[in-house]
Amino acid sequence: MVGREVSESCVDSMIIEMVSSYCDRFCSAKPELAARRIEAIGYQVGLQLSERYTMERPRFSDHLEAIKFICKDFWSELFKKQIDNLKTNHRGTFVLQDNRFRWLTRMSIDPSETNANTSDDPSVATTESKSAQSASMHLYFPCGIIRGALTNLGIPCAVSADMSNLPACSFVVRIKA
Amino acid sequence: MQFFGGSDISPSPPVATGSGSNGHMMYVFNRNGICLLYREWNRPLRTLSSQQDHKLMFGLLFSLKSFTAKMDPTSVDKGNLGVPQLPGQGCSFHSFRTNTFKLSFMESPSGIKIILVTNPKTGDLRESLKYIYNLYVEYVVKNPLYSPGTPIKCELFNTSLDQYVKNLA
Amino acid sequence: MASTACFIIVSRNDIPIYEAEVGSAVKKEEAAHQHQFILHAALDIVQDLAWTTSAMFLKAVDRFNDLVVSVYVTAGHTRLMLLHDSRNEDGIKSFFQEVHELYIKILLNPLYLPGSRITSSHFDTKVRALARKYL
Amino acid sequence: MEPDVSIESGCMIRVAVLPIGPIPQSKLRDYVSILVRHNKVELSAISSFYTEDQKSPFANQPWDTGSLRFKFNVGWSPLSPWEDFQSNRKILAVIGICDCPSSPDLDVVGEQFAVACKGYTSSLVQRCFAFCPGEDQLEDGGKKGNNLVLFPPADQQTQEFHLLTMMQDIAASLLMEFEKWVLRAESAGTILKTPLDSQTSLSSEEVIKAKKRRLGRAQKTIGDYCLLAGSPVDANAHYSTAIELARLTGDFFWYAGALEGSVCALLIDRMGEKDPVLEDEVKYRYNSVILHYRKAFMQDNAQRVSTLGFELEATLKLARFLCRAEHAKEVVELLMTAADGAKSLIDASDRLILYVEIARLFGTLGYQRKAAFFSRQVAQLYLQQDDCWAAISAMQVLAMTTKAYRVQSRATSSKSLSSSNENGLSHADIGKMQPQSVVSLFESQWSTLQMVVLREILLSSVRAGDPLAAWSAAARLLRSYYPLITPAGQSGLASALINSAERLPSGTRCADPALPFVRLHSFPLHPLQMDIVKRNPGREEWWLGSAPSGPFIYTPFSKGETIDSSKQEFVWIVGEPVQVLVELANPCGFDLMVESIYLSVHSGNFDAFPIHVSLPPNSAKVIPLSGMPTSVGPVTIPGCIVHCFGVITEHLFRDVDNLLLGAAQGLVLSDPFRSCGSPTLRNISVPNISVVPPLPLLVSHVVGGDGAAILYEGEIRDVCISLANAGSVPIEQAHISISGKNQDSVISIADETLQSSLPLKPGAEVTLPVTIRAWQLGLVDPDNAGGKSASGNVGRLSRDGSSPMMVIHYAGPSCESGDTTTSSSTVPPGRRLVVPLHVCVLHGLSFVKARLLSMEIPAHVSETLPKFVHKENSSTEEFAGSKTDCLVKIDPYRGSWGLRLLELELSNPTDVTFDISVSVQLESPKNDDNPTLIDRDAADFGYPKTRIDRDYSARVLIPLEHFKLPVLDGSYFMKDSQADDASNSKSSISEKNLKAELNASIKNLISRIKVKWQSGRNSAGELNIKDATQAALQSSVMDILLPDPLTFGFKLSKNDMGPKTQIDSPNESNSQVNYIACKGSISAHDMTPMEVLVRNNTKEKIQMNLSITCRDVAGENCIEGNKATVLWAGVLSGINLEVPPLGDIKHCFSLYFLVPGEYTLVAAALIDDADDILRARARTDSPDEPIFCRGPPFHVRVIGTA
Amino acid sequence: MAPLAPRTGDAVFANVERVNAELFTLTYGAIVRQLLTDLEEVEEVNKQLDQMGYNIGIRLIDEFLAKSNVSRCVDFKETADVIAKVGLKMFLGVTASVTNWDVDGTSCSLVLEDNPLVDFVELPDTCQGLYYCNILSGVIRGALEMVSMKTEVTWVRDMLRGDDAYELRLKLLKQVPEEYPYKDDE
Repeated sequence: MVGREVSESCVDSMIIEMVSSYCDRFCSAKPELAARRIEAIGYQVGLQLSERYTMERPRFSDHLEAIKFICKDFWSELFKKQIDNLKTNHRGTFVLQDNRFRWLTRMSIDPSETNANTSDDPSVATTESKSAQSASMHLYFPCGIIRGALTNLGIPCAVSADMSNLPACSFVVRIKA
Repeated sequence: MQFFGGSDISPSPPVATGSGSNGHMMYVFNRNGICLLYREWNRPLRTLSSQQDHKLMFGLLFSLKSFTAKMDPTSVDKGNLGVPQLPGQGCSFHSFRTNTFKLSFMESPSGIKIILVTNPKTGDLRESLKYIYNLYVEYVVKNPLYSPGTPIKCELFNTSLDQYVKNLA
Repeated sequence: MASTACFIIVSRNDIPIYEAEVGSAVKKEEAAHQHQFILHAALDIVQDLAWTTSAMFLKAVDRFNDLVVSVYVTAGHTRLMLLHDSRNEDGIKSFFQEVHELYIKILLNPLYLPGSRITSSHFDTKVRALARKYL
Repeated sequence: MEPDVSIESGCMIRVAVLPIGPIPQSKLRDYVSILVRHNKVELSAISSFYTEDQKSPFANQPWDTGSLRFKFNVGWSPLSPWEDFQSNRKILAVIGICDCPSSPDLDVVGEQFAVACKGYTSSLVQRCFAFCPGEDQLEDGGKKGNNLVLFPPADQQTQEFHLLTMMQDIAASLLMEFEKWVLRAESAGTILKTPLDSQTSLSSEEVIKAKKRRLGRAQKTIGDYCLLAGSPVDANAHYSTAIELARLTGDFFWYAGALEGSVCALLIDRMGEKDPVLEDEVKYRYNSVILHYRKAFMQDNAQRVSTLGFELEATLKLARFLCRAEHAKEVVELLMTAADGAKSLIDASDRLILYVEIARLFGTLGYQRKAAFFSRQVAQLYLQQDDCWAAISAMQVLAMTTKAYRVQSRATSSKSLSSSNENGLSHADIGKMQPQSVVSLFESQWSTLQMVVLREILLSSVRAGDPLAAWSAAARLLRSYYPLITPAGQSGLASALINSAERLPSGTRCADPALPFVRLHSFPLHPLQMDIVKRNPGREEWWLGSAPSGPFIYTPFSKGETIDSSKQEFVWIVGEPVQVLVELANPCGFDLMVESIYLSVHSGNFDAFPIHVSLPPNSAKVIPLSGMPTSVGPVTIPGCIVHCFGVITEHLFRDVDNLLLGAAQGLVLSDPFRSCGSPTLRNISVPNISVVPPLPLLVSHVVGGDGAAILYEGEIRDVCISLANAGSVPIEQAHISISGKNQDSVISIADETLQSSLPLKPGAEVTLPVTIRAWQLGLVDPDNAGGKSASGNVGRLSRDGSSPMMVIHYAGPSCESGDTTTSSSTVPPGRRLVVPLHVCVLHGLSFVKARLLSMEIPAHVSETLPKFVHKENSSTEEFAGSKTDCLVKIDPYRGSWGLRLLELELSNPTDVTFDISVSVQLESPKNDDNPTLIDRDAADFGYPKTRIDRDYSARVLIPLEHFKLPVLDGSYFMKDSQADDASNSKSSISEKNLKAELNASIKNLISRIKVKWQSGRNSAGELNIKDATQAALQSSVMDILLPDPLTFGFKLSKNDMGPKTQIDSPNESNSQVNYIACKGSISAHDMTPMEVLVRNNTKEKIQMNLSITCRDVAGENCIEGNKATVLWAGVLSGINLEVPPLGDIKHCFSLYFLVPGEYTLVAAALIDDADDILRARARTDSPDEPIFCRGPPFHVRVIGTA
Repeated sequence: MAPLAPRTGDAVFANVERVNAELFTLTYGAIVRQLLTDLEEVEEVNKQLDQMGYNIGIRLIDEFLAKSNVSRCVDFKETADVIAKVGLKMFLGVTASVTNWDVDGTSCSLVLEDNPLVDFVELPDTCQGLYYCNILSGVIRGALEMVSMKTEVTWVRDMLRGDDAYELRLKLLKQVPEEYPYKDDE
């Protein structure tokens, strides 16, 4: 297949715009709906990419292998780096941590807001949570990608993410029993 | 004149000759004259309301530009004085110096104006402005949470800016 | 070339998303149906087998009378199934591999809904060509 | 081969169970069922019946743990040729079953039983069980032989017990028989024959071989009996010797047999244990069993008989033994080999059995699809032999496969169906369902297989004579796969449907719908006349503040999420018929006759009205389905009940929605509606419909036809609208409002008549007149130009929205109107009636232009000041004329008639004539500081009518003097200043509202001028000239509205020069109205005393310098200007006066004329230090320019001789 | 101090951070697919894609200017060339050719032989009338507007619709000088 490349900012700005149009234009009223759509978009991408990148490799006979694949090959294909840390409770929950998640490197939350939430002013507090929410919107896409990839590898699961300390980001994968 | 570009995407900051912070303040305006950012490091005297201050600054640049364009001996196409121009059209100035301060100015064709007020002894800052423009692109424009045309509230930008300006000649 | 060969692609949801009789033998509808019944039945076995090995090419997993079912399972558990009476395993393997590539191209089409029928005529011709080449 | 064989079956004593005499099926089933429970009898239990007359050969029989097992073959079972090879194939006992009530004569029974037993040569024990014998039977039953056993009627338990003991008895005697047999065999040996070695002529060495082998075979058989006798250990011993011998003699077949026996013995011995070692052992041995059977097959020529059956049976036995998930792989392998064997089986029934067994085993392994596959093979075998029974079994077998192939009938798969629907519904916006989850809705669309299976089901059920099954199969086939079926095939299916329907009782229901496809199209709006409005009891205008609960508006354009809003609250009313639009599609190639279709309502409070529809090939139709709510409560409409192809089915909207969804995603074969060329709708979900108790229903009609009233512009007409309550509830409150375009054209509505007629009883009627003034037509409105195409216009106009609407909100009694606290749900909703007032406006009299004329006519000097007089019909022409003293209006202080006239030019494009009448309405002045004006009380000035013929135009004059304001006042001056020059602005705000005031005063001026017209007898109206007039007046409004600061009047003073005080007191002037002795002439050559009266109209004192000029006049225009030909002039000037505010002063002087003739007197004043007001009024702004104020001219006629 | 010449597209592309084009292609594809599902009407999808493109253009322009030393976008001809040779190259790694100038030089065509947006894409019948790459026109429109050129960008040819190339028509409507945003009398 084509080994072509495009400028990173193409992808970035596309994702930024995709998120903002779904949050502000299509489903402005319903954030959870917007989230669902964004996640769905990621899902398809993940689905396709995983099929694509697993082409030359043997199939996975168990979950851990698949997850590892996501952490290593898959992640490097996408971000030119691997997941930095993988934890699991051996009961179907995995935590993938990327210490410097590319799509968050340039994200900085309004400082005034962050110190606003220390001061207990409800109004600013809400604005703060609002910006945090809009920030989290950007994580539904990668979550969708991971879910799509794993589902395609025969592992139905739920994926959530946490970005409490930027630009690090950790994705929690819960495999459906 | 033209604006000069660093040869790197994020150019290594031009070496800071001399030392000590002599940056006074900085403005960033967009093409609609909205002040996206006002940053000040050392401004002993503040006489005007910030809003007034921004307006004056923009007005100064605006008229100065049209004057310079008008005065330009080389070019033929001159609108009448005060007739607005396209950014980058005709000639423009990049800095002026008074006995108390130096104002360095750059404008991108997209109408982003970066104004850096420093002490009068500072040298040519065009590279630095260009660099700051790059910072702006990297940390503001590409910040997913930043919506174009709104005042800049980006930690990353501010911090990197501060520490860049701090050791500026 | 195999006298009988029936090739289908079965999606993860057990939907056949592509079917082709690629045998050299003259096609009889009855037979064609029977072929599909056999392949459908073989899914049970494939299902169990798939998780036991990591190989994509599962070789011959099932047979009925003199017809053999060879299967190739992609990472996404899309199953390429071939019902055939030839014993040319290598040919079949390479057939599967190349079809897999074609399939991925299809899958990467954003407007193709994974798990829905493959309607691309281009794909069809390619597959038949491969069948002629390898089977 | 035999069905249902397992490894253990080696130890089962085969018992034939035969019905003796006539027995009702049901009873036989009961008897058998209680019998077969006893398929295992403990050895320990039979000791009582067992008598050891000689040493038992079963040395180590486990009397405490062991047991005998029975295998009951109900009905005639054929003798197997292999009995000698496997003793468990022998029928070792026969049990007759007889139902005494139905066969009274026990002797006969006995004989019949005896006969029956004849067939079973190998049977060692026979018993005949006779159930529920009568009394007499009981007693004579006693003396019968002991193999007739009577079970006297008793309760369940005793029967059970009785039967058990009988079985134990049988078991015991069998055991003893076995012993006998074994002993005999051991002593004398036995002759064992199998089809393999039943050659008649034995060649010598074969005979030898046979001799050698006999021993081993004997041992094997004894082993079998040991097994049957429940003594595995003994069996084992015998088997091992047998195996040894068989191996030596190369007797593979018997070797395998013995081996089998040994495994069986092993299992019986280790009953219940499940250790892997055992399993491996079994596996190992059985594999060799299979191997040897095959060998036996090899070496023996298989033409006549083959041992394949045994090989396969062995394989199946092993498979059944291993049949658990963990052994799946091996089992599959075994079953596949077994399946391979099938084609070399000679006997078709063997193949049948084989496939059945394989299918079963796959089934137990959980391989449903495999099971289905082989079941289908079985079905096909059945179908090959075409008799009814085979067909029935084929049908049953296929029915089992439907699940695996996902072609279940709804009847069976209602559960899974509902679940899938859950899936469909859980997404509120199914349109937005994520494709991935959509796919799951349409799992395994394996159409090829599904069609084949359905066809086979159809075929078999037709043969089996099960019309309903046939119908349902055909229906599923047609509905799901029509795109893949040729038109011919489609109509074939259609006829199949009809044929099978003919065999069904009418009114049969089937769970599987056939055609057509039915989808919800829309809920049509309530006709505007029936709108239902939620009532919010809180407020007076109850219809406000609550969105109308109906109509449910369906918008195809609703984007994205708004689809949720389609789930609306929707109100129906008991007893008022409603409609729902559904769309039917017939994508097939034949004409589809839907005998009847109607809404299926599960909530049971709705009468649906069935209708008949016929759909041509490949067509879709939108049809209204109507019905009537019968009782209060929610209504749910999941779909339609369709009576088509002679069977009644329910078609759920949801299914079609899912189908369409799938089609949109390309997961379903095709979209039936699109293929019929009907557009794609977004699938709408049924709203929550609630039925409310009856409401009043107001219906309206326009008295004298509902057609549009045809009016000329500005025409005023009363329209009578009669309202009737067609509902069953009185209307208690009603409120009328006007909406729509041209609202203001409705002048009045007789609301009170409606209010007074409330409550309006059902059936009652009330008529209320509505007054309409036809609006102006837009000038660019060609198509209503002229009345020519009036009739044509009616339709058009009433269609287009230009007519205003009368909206009536009304409601019945609110159950408890007293407390508004009750939630609005308890208050029955109100309704809204919208009555469009259709008016078709024609171009009428059209207004061309208006302009302002002004003129001044000198007054005549007389003793009195000229009075304000007005005559009724004083016509406009008279103005210019002679009768100077009866003028329209005159300002007593001004003394002459500065006239300002508004001239309107009208034209009449229509083909009728118009009569114009102008009227000016006067108001009584408000300000009291000018009493003299009081006598100008409010009155209408009428002017004579002007008639305008068709296609002519005419001018109408309207005097404006009446509008002059009494006082020149600061406020007005302000206005003037605005009017004059709004340019300079110091305070823009006050500027604005002053302009506003000014405009207001102009407006009120204009509003008092009315131009009415009349045409023919009954059409009259008013011309809308406001804008035009305003335009005309705007410029010079100041002159019209404002008086001069000073007004001058001359009069001849009486001879007594006493100053006439307060000449202008009201009563005075009134009195003076009576005697007008206007000898308006003076004679030459004598001194004429006169007085000039100067009036100050401002609120400031005015200093001035008055001067009076007297000239003679020649010709009209002499007052000034160069054309004036002045012969003589005298000036009296330099009179300094001061006039108090709003006051007036007199100044006397005398005139002496020498020459008679016409003279003119003009007074003028130079105002000293005029204030701003005056300056503004004088339209000057330079502060030092002198303000000069000139009075109007007065005429003086001087008579006498020169 | 001598002005640096604007850099060539290749030079810039060599310098920018790059990512695997498949991620880009598939992401875009997924967005289009989702829009088709959500908005249903193809026309609407075209509109939204253009809108999204516009917003992206507004952001991208500054990065473009910063990284290529393009200093003035006053002449439309120059600018069109810069887009074709530098802009597209820098972001998508492809270049376009500028053709079909009209007489007064206010409209021209950008012709792309190849375009990473459409790798693997095949338009199914259900998407007739879809301008798959419509986002691109939006981007260009948005970017040009930021350098004071109001333009109209439309698709003339589209390989997905069976044409032999991708052709965008650029039409310069007007050049808007920047206004002095403040009122005098305040």
